[in-house]
Amino acid sequence: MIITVEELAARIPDGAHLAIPVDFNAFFSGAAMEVTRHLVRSGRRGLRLLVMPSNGMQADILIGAGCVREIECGAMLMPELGTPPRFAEAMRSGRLSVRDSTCPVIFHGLGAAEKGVPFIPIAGVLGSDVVSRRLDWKVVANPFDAAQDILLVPAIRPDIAVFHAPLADRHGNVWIGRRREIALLAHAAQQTLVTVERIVDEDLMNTPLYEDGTLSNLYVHAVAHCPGGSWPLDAGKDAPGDKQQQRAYFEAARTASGFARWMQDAFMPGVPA
Amino acid sequence: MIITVEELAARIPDGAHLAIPVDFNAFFSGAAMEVTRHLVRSGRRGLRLLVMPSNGMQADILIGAGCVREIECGAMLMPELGTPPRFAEAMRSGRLSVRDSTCPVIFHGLGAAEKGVPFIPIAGVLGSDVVSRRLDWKVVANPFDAAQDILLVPAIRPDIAVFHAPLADRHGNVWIGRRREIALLAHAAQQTLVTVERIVDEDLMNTPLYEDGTLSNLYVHAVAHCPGGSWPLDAGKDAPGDKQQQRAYFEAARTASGFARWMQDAFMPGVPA
Amino acid sequence: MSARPPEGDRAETEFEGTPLDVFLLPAAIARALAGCEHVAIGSDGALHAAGALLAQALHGKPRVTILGSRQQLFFSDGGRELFEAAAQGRIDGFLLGGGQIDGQGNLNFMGRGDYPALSVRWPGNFGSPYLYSVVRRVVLVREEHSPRVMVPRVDYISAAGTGGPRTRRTGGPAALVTGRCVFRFDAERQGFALQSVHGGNALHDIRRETGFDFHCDGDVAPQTPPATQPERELLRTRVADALAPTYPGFANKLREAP
Amino acid sequence: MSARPPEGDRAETEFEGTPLDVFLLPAAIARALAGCEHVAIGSDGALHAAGALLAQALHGKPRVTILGSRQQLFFSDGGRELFEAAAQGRIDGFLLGGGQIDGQGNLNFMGRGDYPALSVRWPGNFGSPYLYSVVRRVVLVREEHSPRVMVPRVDYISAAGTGGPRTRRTGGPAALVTGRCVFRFDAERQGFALQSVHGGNALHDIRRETGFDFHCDGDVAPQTPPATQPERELLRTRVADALAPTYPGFANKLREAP
Repeated sequence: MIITVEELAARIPDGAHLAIPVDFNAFFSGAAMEVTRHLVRSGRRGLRLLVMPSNGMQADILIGAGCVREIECGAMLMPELGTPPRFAEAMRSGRLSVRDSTCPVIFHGLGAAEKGVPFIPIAGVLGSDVVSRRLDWKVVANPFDAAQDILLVPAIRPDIAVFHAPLADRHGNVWIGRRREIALLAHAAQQTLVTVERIVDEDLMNTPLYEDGTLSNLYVHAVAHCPGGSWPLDAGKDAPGDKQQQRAYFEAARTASGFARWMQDAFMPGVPA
Repeated sequence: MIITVEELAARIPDGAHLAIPVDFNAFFSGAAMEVTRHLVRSGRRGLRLLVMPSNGMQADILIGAGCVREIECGAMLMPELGTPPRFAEAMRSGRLSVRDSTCPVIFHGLGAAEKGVPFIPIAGVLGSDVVSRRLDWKVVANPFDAAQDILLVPAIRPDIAVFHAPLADRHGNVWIGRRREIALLAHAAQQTLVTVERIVDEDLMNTPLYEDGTLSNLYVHAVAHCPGGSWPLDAGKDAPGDKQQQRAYFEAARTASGFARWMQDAFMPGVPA
Repeated sequence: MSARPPEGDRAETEFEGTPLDVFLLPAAIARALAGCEHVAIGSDGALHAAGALLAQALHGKPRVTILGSRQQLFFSDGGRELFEAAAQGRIDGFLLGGGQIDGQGNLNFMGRGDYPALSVRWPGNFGSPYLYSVVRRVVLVREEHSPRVMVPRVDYISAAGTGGPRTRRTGGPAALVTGRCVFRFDAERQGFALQSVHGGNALHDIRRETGFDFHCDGDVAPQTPPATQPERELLRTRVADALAPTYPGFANKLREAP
Repeated sequence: MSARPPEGDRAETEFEGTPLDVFLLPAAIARALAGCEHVAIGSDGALHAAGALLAQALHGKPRVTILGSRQQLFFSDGGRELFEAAAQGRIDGFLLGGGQIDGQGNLNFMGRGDYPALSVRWPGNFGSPYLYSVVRRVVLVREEHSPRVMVPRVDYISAAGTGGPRTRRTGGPAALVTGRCVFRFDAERQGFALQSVHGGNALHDIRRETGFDFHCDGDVAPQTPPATQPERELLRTRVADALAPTYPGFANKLREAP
């Protein structure tokens, strides 16, 4: 259950349908950046990325490094900065297939997988061009009120979910606190891989109060101990993000060469380009 | 926000669609028995009871006292004892309309209300007589795979949910710990009324760890301080249930006169029959 | 999900079969759960839990989740998580009973008579219509093996044994363990086949006490193997210890059995 | 849900309108949110938050939930709870912008050009297609009021202003607050009507800078009332204090404004 981060990254094969949570949050970013680094370093290719429900820097690095074939997203944004530059460039050049969605559809699609049903209805959204562009969604007459149309969206069942959390125990139970949408992601995915700041000896599922915010190891396939594993994004209050490097990345990644330089100098120093 | 239990019970009118959680659980029963007592005492009538997803003694007392017109349930059981006697008798005599369901359909129906959609699909269940008996459910061809049928069940949106919890704060935030299905109930219901063992001064939504198991006051309309409010059922480790009275009830309630006697002697002493 | 027999039956008469070795049914259940990764136990399912925990003690799996037990509860998301995890395929073993069981594997938890005008009302469906459809291997356990339980056709189908061509099912019955014998469920024949009889029962006893037709290879049924010495030892010790917090009565019964 | 203008626009040119009193837009937003019980603010929505918090300071409501702020976050169930609470009717006020806005109230958060071959890509839809349909009163806020933002027809409809006869909607646009004026949305006409112009703008300025048709009563539009003295005081003190943990820059701008 407890493995190294190298072993953990090796469990994500080329072409995997890989899900990651939004990497900007009031509690902790959730971004498994150390895994991202290993995926880039080992030249992972053809990933189909699902971001729940949006993402910024983490997805942009994977796209910039050529690991990603397709992305499904509610939006892509680096907060306070703008559209992630490698994403925008890859979309423009046609190298990246973008399945634009909307945030609640991603939550609902994962919710359908969580319930083991092939689709789920969702309120609203009708009239948006996202509906006419997504041929895998269906507008039907509401079976309970034929006068009304309703949007049905298919279940989203990623091969693998990966995220970084503050805390796990040796049994693989992972404390996620109030970021309960990460539990949704783990419920919907076939496999869940987690890096954590800290591993404790107590059984988190039987520790008062901690147990309330803990994802059971029923859903967790491997945990790696990886302090600082979200850098330059944050891993909660005790591991604040590096805003300066986020901004430096945003500026550098406007060009391919700037991206390559930032990756070598800041993200993977010592690794030959 | 903080009111008396009398005021709280008075907010449940005759004929209300009233939802209660299962009254038997490893963490705490959740049964607002003091509210039950007030409803009986003030002669509430015509309640449409939804139990999430099953219930035992609490619903049986309301039925025995004539407060309930209709019940929707996945099952009715007093654990280690058997079918609740007043429920069985009322069903036999035809005084009670019973909408038999199955536990996951009740969770799914509340989940549809939580998502603001009119219906939701559910895995399995087909072939059961519960499907042919429930005319408000629909079996349709799966719009994403026409070769397969799937069951759709309507949203369940109770007027009022009522339960007993260990802890609340003065803002009306309620700690429910790992009983997260109670949050589902509150999300689905129009109004939520809660009695609690203890009220604290801290803001539970901003208290580390407590916040992970806290239902926001966004969903809570009133809280009453009511220590022992689940008796003779339990309110967690600090307020264990009275097994002897549960058994005494089960035996007494096999007859209408036994029920009346138990109510007067044990449940509402001092109240004229 | 309650797994115990409907109380209506207790109120009618107690089942009087051959007194069984207390270790026999747990051992038979453990064998029927072979290969499962994760078995969930409905509340009030001491015998089921004993079988699943014995399998775990013997083979290192399945993982066992006992609903209603704080200690062995792996869920943190309330009651609905059981059902969702089952549909996700994260629970591949479950145990069910039934006030009536018929030869197509249909189960009745609702009551005896013409629903809704039942002559006896049992607790109701619980999650059976759903879990029976989605959990890969459902082992049916019903100690009372008599014509009033094993019926030609259940009065009410709580949970259907098989689905039609338009019904997607990922689960269903695997076996039926009774106080007299073990049936396996033959998915192709859509019915039960006798696998073994417990000591003291012959094939004709089983036929007499069973209201439905079942398949049997030949004229003599093999004997259900008694619990082995290691199985008995594990049931008395590790399994009893694990059961004790939730089912102290049953744990003592195992500890004190000869 | 991010509420800030798409960055693509920043990269093109900065909007050069009449410099506005820093208190004018928060005051106008506060008025547009009148009657709301609970307003949610997308992350990066300092101006929106100032408006909602001013309304709260003045009237005791709405409740204000600022996403991305730990302090004012009422949700405990992860990101999806925002969307579920909105569909439950527990959020009746929201604020949205848009890289393009047209006269039917359609919003474009996706980009400029012929999707998917966009000439400029903005972040994307976020939750706009959904929240615009389910939140009773959505106030649109876009400081840049120019023909390239206020267009005859958006290049891509992220969120539709109105629904058809078969579309159940419980929400939609209520008003559009810009750097030049305030429009209210006229549901019957399915279009905007000019409500007031900010100091320095006349009706013909609005017509020139607006790519879509809008309704106007008469030839002269009333002036947008400036923020009152109590409003200015509240914005400098209570509102700035509440904003400071999440939006320190904007809080200081309010505190230091003349």
